[in-house]
Amino acid sequence: MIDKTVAGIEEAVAGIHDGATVLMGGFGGAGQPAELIEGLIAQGAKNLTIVNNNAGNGDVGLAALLKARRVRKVICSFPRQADSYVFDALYRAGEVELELVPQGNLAERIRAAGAGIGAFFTPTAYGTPLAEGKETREIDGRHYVLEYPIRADFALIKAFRGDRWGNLVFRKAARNFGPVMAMAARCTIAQVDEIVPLGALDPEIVVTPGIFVHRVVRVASTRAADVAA
Amino acid sequence: MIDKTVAGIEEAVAGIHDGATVLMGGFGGAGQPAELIEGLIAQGAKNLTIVNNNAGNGDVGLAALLKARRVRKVICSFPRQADSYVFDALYRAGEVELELVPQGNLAERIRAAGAGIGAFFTPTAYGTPLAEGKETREIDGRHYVLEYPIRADFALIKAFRGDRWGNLVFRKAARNFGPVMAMAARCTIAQVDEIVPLGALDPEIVVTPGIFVHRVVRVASTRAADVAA
Amino acid sequence: MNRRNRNEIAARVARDIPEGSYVNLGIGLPTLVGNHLPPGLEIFLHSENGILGMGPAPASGAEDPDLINAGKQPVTLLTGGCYFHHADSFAMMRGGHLDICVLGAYQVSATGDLANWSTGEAGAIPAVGGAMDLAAGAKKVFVMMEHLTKAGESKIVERCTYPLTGIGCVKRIYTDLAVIDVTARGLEVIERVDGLSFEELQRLTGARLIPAPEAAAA
Amino acid sequence: MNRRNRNEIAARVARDIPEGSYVNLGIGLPTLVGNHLPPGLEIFLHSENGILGMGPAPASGAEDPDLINAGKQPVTLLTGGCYFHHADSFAMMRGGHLDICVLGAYQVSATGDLANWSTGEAGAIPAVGGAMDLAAGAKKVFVMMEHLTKAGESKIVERCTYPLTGIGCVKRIYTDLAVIDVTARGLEVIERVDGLSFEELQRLTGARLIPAPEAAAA
Repeated sequence: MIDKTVAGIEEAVAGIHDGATVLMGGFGGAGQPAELIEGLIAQGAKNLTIVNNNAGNGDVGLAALLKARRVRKVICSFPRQADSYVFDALYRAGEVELELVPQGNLAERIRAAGAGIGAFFTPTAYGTPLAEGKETREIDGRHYVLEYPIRADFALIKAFRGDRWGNLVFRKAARNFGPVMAMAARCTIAQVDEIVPLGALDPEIVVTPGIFVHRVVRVASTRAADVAA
Repeated sequence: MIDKTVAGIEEAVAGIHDGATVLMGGFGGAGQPAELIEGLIAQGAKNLTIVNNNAGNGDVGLAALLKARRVRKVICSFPRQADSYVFDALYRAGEVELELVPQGNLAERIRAAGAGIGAFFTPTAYGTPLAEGKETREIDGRHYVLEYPIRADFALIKAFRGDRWGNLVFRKAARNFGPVMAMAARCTIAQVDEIVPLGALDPEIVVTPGIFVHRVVRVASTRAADVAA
Repeated sequence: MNRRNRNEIAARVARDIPEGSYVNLGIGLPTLVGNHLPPGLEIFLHSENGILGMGPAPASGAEDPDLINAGKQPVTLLTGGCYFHHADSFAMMRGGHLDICVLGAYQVSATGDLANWSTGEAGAIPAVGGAMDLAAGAKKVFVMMEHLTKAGESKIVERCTYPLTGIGCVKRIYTDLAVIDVTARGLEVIERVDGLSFEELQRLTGARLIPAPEAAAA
Repeated sequence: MNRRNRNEIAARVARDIPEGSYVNLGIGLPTLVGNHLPPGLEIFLHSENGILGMGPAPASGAEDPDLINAGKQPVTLLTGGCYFHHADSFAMMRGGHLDICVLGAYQVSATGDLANWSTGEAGAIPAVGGAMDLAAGAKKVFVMMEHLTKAGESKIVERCTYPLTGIGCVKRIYTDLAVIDVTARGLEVIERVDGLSFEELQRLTGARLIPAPEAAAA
């Protein structure tokens, strides 16, 4: 019997090694695997490359990981926010590297890694500073920039429900980067609000098939009572 | 009020012009928009480029369209089948052009058109006759072939249920090419077993959002009683 | 003159959005446009974080942390709306499926170049989000901005001095003073606010303007 | 000698598929492998037309035209299986997510080149399906075939004469006579059927073989 569920956060984040590239789901708070990130902080891996849409908010989650000096490089689309002061200070001090990627290129580069695409020509950022030094090409009268996959060792994502085969469904706009990140990591770790018996997820509505998921851990939801809505 | 549903097949296939590129869903019989294809035959457009996984079976559907000499070119992965005699004869007589595309490249090239990708490097077919004359590149030690999008004027697909905004869900393995084809055509026409009121499709389970669909037509299912299963 | 305030600019943009359009409203000022869409019309709002058919802000107390817009504010979903993942969401944007996007800007050039993500200031931390994807992908890019900076400089310029978001992508500019189309002939003034002459508008604008054939005071 | 029949070859392949593997069985001969997977083990069968967790053929009368495998035969779905579209399905194949695929072949070369989609015959209508995607994408490509053609020629060759499906992709070859690994050292014979000597196997094979360190008669 195949059972990808693990008992707790510690087991879920075991083996994340120093120097690993880690995809981190979420857009703002929605879909952010907060407990897995806390687990990663406790686990101690350092010199990490983190791929996330943002670069941390306040003093929790990715910001706390940054504050603990575990992150060598951040790949993201939108680091600067009202409360991104932890990242801001480290960046200004030259203590963390930033690769700024337009959000659509970020999603597509992650998908490319998952789908076996070696590189692709994207219209986004052509003629802008974010395409500087990159290969460009005109195809059918449009200009494109060549972008490469973002492959990762681990993905930490948050889903709504999961089963022991790793099938996942998400909740509303918390889906965001989860499904593409799950495809792109050698080891995808999903925290879910609820683990359901095999077969409880309608085969028509599974968003992330279990083939993309390696560990599933239940984390009691901190959301309001509408969570099951 | 936006209502993409149309009353019948004739209205659904109206405007498909001579010389159009038409994506046709289906893998074998599953997901094949049989009634739309019949409608296209009756409608009369000719000199078409048809993109489908196969090249017709027996004397119906795509085979009938071929037999009526409406097809200039077929782009597909698997033309040769036990009962593909209509295509076989036309091909041998030099009366239809064939572009043979590995099935994964076919799906990915269609998706690329829908996603605005100008071209992509694929590992499939490297070193084979199907990559002859194509640009290749070694990236991170692997060999890739450059492939271009397949853009279309129309897509004819079959879904299970749809609503007036064009949201679609599919049924089992009849999903196959439908969702990617819907993304890649200027005008996507979906035949559905059932038109449901707006809101009847759970927002979490919509497979093809209405933005990709332009016309929806109900066709009474010819499947067995298990259709609602 | 009768300078338009932010809500009036938003209302003016909303008038140009036909029923059935698929529309992305950028974060910041463009979000206001949502408040001015005629309630009877079905217009499909897209949010880059995976929502189509986005509705207005929820009633206080009914916020759902899993249902936010690109600016991370709580929103709702209309009946008939749906959710999808980020790659699918950006496929909609980059694949040319959105009819209109409305973006803020630091500068727009005479040829429709857009600068809206970075002032290029030394030491500033850059952030781009989905702006470049929208600029590259939407069928029509509308810009909504104040005509002048706080320092009184024109944000419409012959050539952008700020880092670009996209080249030649802007179709129409809505400001507190005018509505201007970017055309092959140049910047055509479609509308001026009451009491503002073409000459005065030209004087306030850092690029050459031309009257549109149908130009008229609003 | 004790030549394996098709079902015995399939059973031998099945023995090499560990529990928890994600597996694609190519159309034709490889489909037989599904009948020999130990019923107690959870092995995930993938079908390129958008199924994971594919189950056996349905009872007669229970066929569903919307639930077919890549060979267009009716199948079932296991509890816990799911459906997805073609681009996602081929992302699984091409992105390296399948542990094993089992393919038939016309020829396999000494360096693991595979030819299984076309005999290159003049006037033949080519068809490739998903074979090249599997060859390029699966972590391990197993080939299952008769050792010799009907004309008695070896299908294992120094260099393929038929059009290639993929280069250097084959990991292990299962035939009616032997199990052979494609390694950096060459073609290592892992198993020979009872009563077949290494020398006799070499005589029947169109490429140089070497005994594997652990080689033994089955």
